[in-house]
Amino acid sequence: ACGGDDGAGSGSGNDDGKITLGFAQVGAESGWRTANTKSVQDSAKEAGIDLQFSDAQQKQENQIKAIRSYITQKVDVIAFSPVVESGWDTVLREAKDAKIPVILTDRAIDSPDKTLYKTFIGSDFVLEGKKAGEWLVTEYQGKTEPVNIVELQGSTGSAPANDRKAGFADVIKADPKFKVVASQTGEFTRAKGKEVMDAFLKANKDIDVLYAHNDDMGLGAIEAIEGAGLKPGVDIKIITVDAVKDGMQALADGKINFIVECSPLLGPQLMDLVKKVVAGETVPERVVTEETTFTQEQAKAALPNRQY
Amino acid sequence: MANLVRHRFFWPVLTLVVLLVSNLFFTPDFFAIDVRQGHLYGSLVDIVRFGAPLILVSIGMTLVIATGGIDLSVGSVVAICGALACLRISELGDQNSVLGVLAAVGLALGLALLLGAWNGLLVAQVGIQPIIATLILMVAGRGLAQLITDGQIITINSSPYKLIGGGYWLTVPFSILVALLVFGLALLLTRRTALGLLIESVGGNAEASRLAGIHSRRIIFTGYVFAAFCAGVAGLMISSNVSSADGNNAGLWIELDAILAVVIGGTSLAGGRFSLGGTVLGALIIQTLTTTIYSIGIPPETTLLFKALVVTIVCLLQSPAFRARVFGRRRKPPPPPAPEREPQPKVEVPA
Amino acid sequence: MANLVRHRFFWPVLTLVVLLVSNLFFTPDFFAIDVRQGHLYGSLVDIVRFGAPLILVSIGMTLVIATGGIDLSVGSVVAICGALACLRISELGDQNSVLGVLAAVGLALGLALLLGAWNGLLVAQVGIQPIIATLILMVAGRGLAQLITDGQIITINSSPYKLIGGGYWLTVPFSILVALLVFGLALLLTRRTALGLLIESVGGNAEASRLAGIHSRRIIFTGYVFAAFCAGVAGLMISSNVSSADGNNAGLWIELDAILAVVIGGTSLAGGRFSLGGTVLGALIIQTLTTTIYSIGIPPETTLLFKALVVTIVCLLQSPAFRARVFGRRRKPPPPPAPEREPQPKVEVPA
Amino acid sequence: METSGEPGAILTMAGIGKRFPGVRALDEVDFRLFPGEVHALMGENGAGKSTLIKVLTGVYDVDEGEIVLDGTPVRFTGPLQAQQAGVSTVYQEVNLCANLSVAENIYIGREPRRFGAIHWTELRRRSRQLLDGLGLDVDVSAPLGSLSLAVQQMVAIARAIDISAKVLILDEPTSSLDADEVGQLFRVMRQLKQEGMAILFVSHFLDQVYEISDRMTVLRNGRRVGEYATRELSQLDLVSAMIGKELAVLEELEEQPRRSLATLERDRPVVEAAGLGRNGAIAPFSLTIHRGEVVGLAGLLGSGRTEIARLLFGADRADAGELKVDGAPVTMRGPRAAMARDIAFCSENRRTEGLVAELTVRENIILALQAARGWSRPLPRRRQDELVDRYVKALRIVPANPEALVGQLSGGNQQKVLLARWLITEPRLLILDEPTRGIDVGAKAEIQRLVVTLSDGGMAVLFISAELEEVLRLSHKIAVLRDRRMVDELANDDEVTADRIMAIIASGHGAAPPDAAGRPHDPHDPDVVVVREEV
Ligand SMILES: Nc1ncnc2c1ncn2[C@@H]1O[C@H](COP(=O)(O)OP(=O)(O)OP(=O)(O)O)[C@@H](O)[C@H]1O
Ligand SMILES: Nc1ncnc2c1ncn2[C@@H]1O[C@H](COP(=O)(O)OP(=O)(O)OP(=O)(O)O)[C@@H](O)[C@H]1O
Ligand SMILES: [Mg+2]
Ligand SMILES: [Mg+2]
Repeated sequence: ACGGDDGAGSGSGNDDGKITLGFAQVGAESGWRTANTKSVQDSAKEAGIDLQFSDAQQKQENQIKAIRSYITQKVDVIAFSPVVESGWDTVLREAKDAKIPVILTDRAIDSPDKTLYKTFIGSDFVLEGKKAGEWLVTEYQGKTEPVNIVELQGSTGSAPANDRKAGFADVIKADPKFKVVASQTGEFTRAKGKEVMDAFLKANKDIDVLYAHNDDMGLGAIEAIEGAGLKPGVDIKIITVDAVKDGMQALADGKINFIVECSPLLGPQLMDLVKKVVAGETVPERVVTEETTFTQEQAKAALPNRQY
Repeated sequence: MANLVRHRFFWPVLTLVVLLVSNLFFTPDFFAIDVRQGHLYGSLVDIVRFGAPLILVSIGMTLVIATGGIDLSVGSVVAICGALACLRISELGDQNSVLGVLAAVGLALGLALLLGAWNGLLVAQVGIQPIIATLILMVAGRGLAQLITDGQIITINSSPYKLIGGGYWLTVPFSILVALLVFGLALLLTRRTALGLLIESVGGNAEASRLAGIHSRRIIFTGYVFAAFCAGVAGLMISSNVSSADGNNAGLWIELDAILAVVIGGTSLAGGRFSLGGTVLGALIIQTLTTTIYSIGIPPETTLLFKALVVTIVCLLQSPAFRARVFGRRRKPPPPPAPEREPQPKVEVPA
Repeated sequence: MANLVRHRFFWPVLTLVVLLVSNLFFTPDFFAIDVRQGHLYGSLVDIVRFGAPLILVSIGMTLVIATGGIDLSVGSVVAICGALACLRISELGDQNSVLGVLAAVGLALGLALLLGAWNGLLVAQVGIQPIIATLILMVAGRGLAQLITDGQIITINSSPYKLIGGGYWLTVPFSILVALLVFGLALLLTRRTALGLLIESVGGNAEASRLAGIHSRRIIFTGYVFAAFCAGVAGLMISSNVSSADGNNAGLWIELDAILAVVIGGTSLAGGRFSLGGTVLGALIIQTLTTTIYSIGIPPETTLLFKALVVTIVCLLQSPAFRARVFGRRRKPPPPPAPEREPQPKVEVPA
Repeated sequence: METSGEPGAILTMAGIGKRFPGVRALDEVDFRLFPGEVHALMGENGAGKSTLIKVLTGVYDVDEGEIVLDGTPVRFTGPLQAQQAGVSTVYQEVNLCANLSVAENIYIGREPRRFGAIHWTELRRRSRQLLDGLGLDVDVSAPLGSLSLAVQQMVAIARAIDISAKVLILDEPTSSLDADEVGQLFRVMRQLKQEGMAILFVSHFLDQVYEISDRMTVLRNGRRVGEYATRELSQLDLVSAMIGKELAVLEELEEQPRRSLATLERDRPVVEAAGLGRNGAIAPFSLTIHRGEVVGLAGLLGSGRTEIARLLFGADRADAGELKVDGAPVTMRGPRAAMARDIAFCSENRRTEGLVAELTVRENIILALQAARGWSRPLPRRRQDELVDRYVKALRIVPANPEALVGQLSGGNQQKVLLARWLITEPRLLILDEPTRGIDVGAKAEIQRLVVTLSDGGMAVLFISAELEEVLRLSHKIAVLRDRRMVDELANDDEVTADRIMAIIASGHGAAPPDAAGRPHDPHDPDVVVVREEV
């Protein structure tokens, strides 16, 4: 069933022995995504893999089109970061029929047919939410007074937003003292994060914790908190996800308390997988990107060689 | 020859041809069409197939624009219809039941008509300006679609439904057939009956049309209903093609592409004369452009710039003022917003 | 009393008041304004502060719409200007150097003027229809902004720059002062000079204005340049407020909000008469609506529906036809898009 | 009055009232129309004639009163309903779709069909036939917007006539027609009358009214003054009924001395056109206009009078010849260039090329003056009010409210506003293209007097009017046009009569006028023929 050899040997237009990888990126909607793109591009170069790259501008349609064009071009491997979770069956079956292996990156798809793709490499957003919740539970261990939490969600309906919310809620629901008093979308942007947080601060007198689905919203919220005359990280504890450089800086400065990493740098891991797939080796069904969490001390240590 | 150049489709067709041919340098078998597994197969087929939803939406948009309006809500209608159909199908005991799928499709299209009627009501009866009236549904519709899908993506697995956007009928992609059908229907309705004339009259001068005894309101209303219907069909097609409904992203920005297609096709946004054929041509140009961007591998940072560049060129070529300055002195009546210095539009008639 | 009701600002003001008061139920000290750390502080202040960029963009949009055009590219201009300014500041040796910041701001605003001139050129000289002409920059501009920021979010740390969008001057948020300044400037330019009259005349009847000796093209051109300038200032404000530039998301959808603000404020999209005061009112309504959604805790899935609902109500109240039917028999001539006679009870509503 | 209306009348309107905000446009108006009669509706500008017609045909709601058509009380909700009930109307302002063809405009809403589809050839054939019947020879598939206002008016009339109705309403159908077309129209009207149609006719041309109408109803300030048999009412009585006082307007007009070149001191020319022309619009012509001189342009519909005006004003650009202002050659780059040289142009189509409907009377009046000053030097409000007040009074603009929206004024009053706009710029050359279109007798005399006063004060005037009498009365010099070429130029003296001008137009040549260089100019000289027409 491994089409690697077939694809590379007979079909491909480039017979120079170089592996061709078609990568269909979601878009360039955030700095995180750009780092992800860079990582893929750089490590492809390093690994000597010929990369065909496309940008779907956040549209599934576009991504499907891009994948189809890779099928037409007969690339050796297709990798993509699905815009949404579902609706991929047809195009993936086409790839399968053309004997081109597919690797999912960063976001999973929701299909009963696991044979449509070779493997999935990426973060586990539910796990990220859980990690955030777990830190909170530990932080407030032994305390009894209620903890008022406000949540800045990602773009409504997006997978990271859905999962990070669910994972977090799952962990904190065990203890009734945790109360999410307000939850609103900040659309993953700093400007919205600030605006929404400002409104939260006016509407809720007593906020103890802010949980933001990404660093950018958290950074925006910090500005709002400072504007209200409060100390971020002290008066209001802040948990965010991502660990981009700006976020890490804020963490190191004590303005954020905890960051769950969601690493975009899966390029090297991806290239490994690509080579293995082409060589016909078996690969695990699920590869989780190497990710960690950061406390303020860890951030100080990690900051100097942070790449993104 | 000069006649050819002056034909209103000359520049759009030229653009399309240039785009297609430029693909040939990157994909040598770009023009190849063959039959695989009983299906027509090839890049050209793909362009029409993927372009079908845009073609549909643009056809509806053309009629609305011809009445002097505009419909920003088509993207939301696309999302809503896809979402509703998928929801109903996902609730079916047997997702492959043809009757069940038909019922879901009927329901979704019925909702589309209703949404169109809402737009038509706001514009024609209440008198809210078209951009604003349809902006309301554009915003609310996204919310509605999200409510229907519950913020999730609904995935289905229904082969009858699959047919609409991803299936084949007599080797031809079904979506192409649907687009052709709607196009034919629109042509028939507007050119074989008086509807087209009435629309052009209302769009050209609503007040005069009313004084001439035309039910301007009814015509305008019909335009919006038809546009929503087209968008509904497009929504089914898009969701069927990916077997899922995404309330957030389905049909996003399609209104702008459709408006662009209409204008590239030579219909004025001021209303009045319209050309359905031109619109289809415009939609194909936009679709070919997208495909071209993928196949010649424009780097993502510059995709938008490239797209804008091509659109600018097409628009410039369509502009009489620009053509006059660049290609010679033949001039046409000035478009309304740039009135200065243009010669008067006097057509000579033997006096 | 009856006079009050018929004042053109009556319904917008009423909406604003209702929105504000309804906040009171959820946030009892909603109207409280106090001075903390030498800064004005309170929900009302926030509304104006966060609304400042929209107010700016809407003011520019008003003038463009008054000339009979529309500018879809303002969102992109917002993103580009913010990006350029932040890029330049990030390259400064000392980000707190006032001169360096001023230079960056000047450069960004200069670029804004240039972009406005491009729009104006396409519309007034080449004669491309405004929606399309500015759509080009809307698409290309996002690409440009991404190129400038290299797809990243540029973070800066510059207190002089911070002042523009997030700072205070004599206890008042600086952004409010800037918005006031631009508003005052626009008022002065259009109402104390003859510019307003000329704009209204061009928007009302471009050909007649030309024959009356008005440089219609020049007026139209100026409108786009001014709109881009306003958008540029808004872009600086937005990026300064969060000390970073986000080429992708800054100013997204702001053009639609601005158009809405203009219409709520009572300016017709058909061009002609305009009201800057009404526009500011409209922008404040939209911003209050957003704030209200946050503070009364509408769940994110339904915010869009809620927003659309309020906008629909405002638009209905602004519609003379609707008011006539609901509030009594006072009738006005119907607006252009709804050309038929005022609704008689007999007129069938095919819905 | 009983519900069945007046016995024998096809249409009875009783006690009709209509108010607009601030204006009582109709007040207790009664009106009767009988089959087989032409009934003239008379009144000053703003008297309420058009409003009465619009109220009748359902364009406006009636506030009060009763309308009985053919024995049944009616209240139309729109023009369509009126049309279906047998009332066919040509409204005052030409209301057609410029983007559609002539034929489409005539048949829209009632297209000939075959198998459910539009029968295009039939549509064109019938339109051509219909226009032939009105003596109009135009290409029926040409877009209407490309034709002159007069042709558009004829098309509108053709459309109304073709709807075989019981009642035909014509609101100022002749305002921009020439004698020829008016003759054609009257011929058709008489024929329809014979067939028993009732025709309601509105016009400010008293001669026409007396020629065609059987009875007339006079309105004043929205009230009915009376109903008269045309034969029994003298013109003088009619005018005093309309104006409300014994104004000897007509006598005054008769008395006005014929202007003559002899009386003019020809000092220096304001403009000199030598061989000026524009391909496809007007063949090269030469024309000199002196200070204080009134030059009239005579010609039939479409003969190119408007084109000459537009070239002199720079509204269109000339592609041949030379134009001198004050002896210095200039290229007119646009209206502003002309205005900078104190040239003003009052265009014939007030709606599309003149007024800005949603601006007020005051704003419309000061528009050109303000444009000339530039945006940065606004005309002080006090000065605006002063100027506007003066002209509202002088031209008797009704309502005399400078803050009323121009779009809500009656047709004639709109025309006065346009005229006022150019008068306040105090030009040295004033080009008047059909300045008296749709203007009532009183105001017309006023305007004519104004032209005389202005030219006596040294202003040069180029005067274009469909009414030859008016041209003859006012001009020192008359240029005659035919088929878009200037065929003759004559000094106006007692020898010059309407008949003689008509003869020149008919034959196509007269005594050749000297051109700018003083050399006689032969209209048939092939050198000056720049492609006459291309179809
Ligand atoms: N839509 C309107 N809104 C406000 N006032 C109006 C409107 N239409 C007409 N009027 C006013 O009603 C009065 C009668 O106007 P109408 O057009 O009936 O005059 P008319 O007799 O036809 O004059 P003319 O000879 O100039 O055409 C005028 O004072 C006019 O200003
Ligand atoms: N009798 C006619 N037959 C055909 N076309 C005509 C006729 N009269 C006018 N036209 C059209 O109208 C156009 C404009 O005429 P133009 O305005 O130059 O004439 P004019 O002498 O100013 O006439 P008017 O008496 O209407 O002012 C011409 O280009 C011509 O196409
Ligand atoms: Mg009238
Ligand atoms: Mg003329």
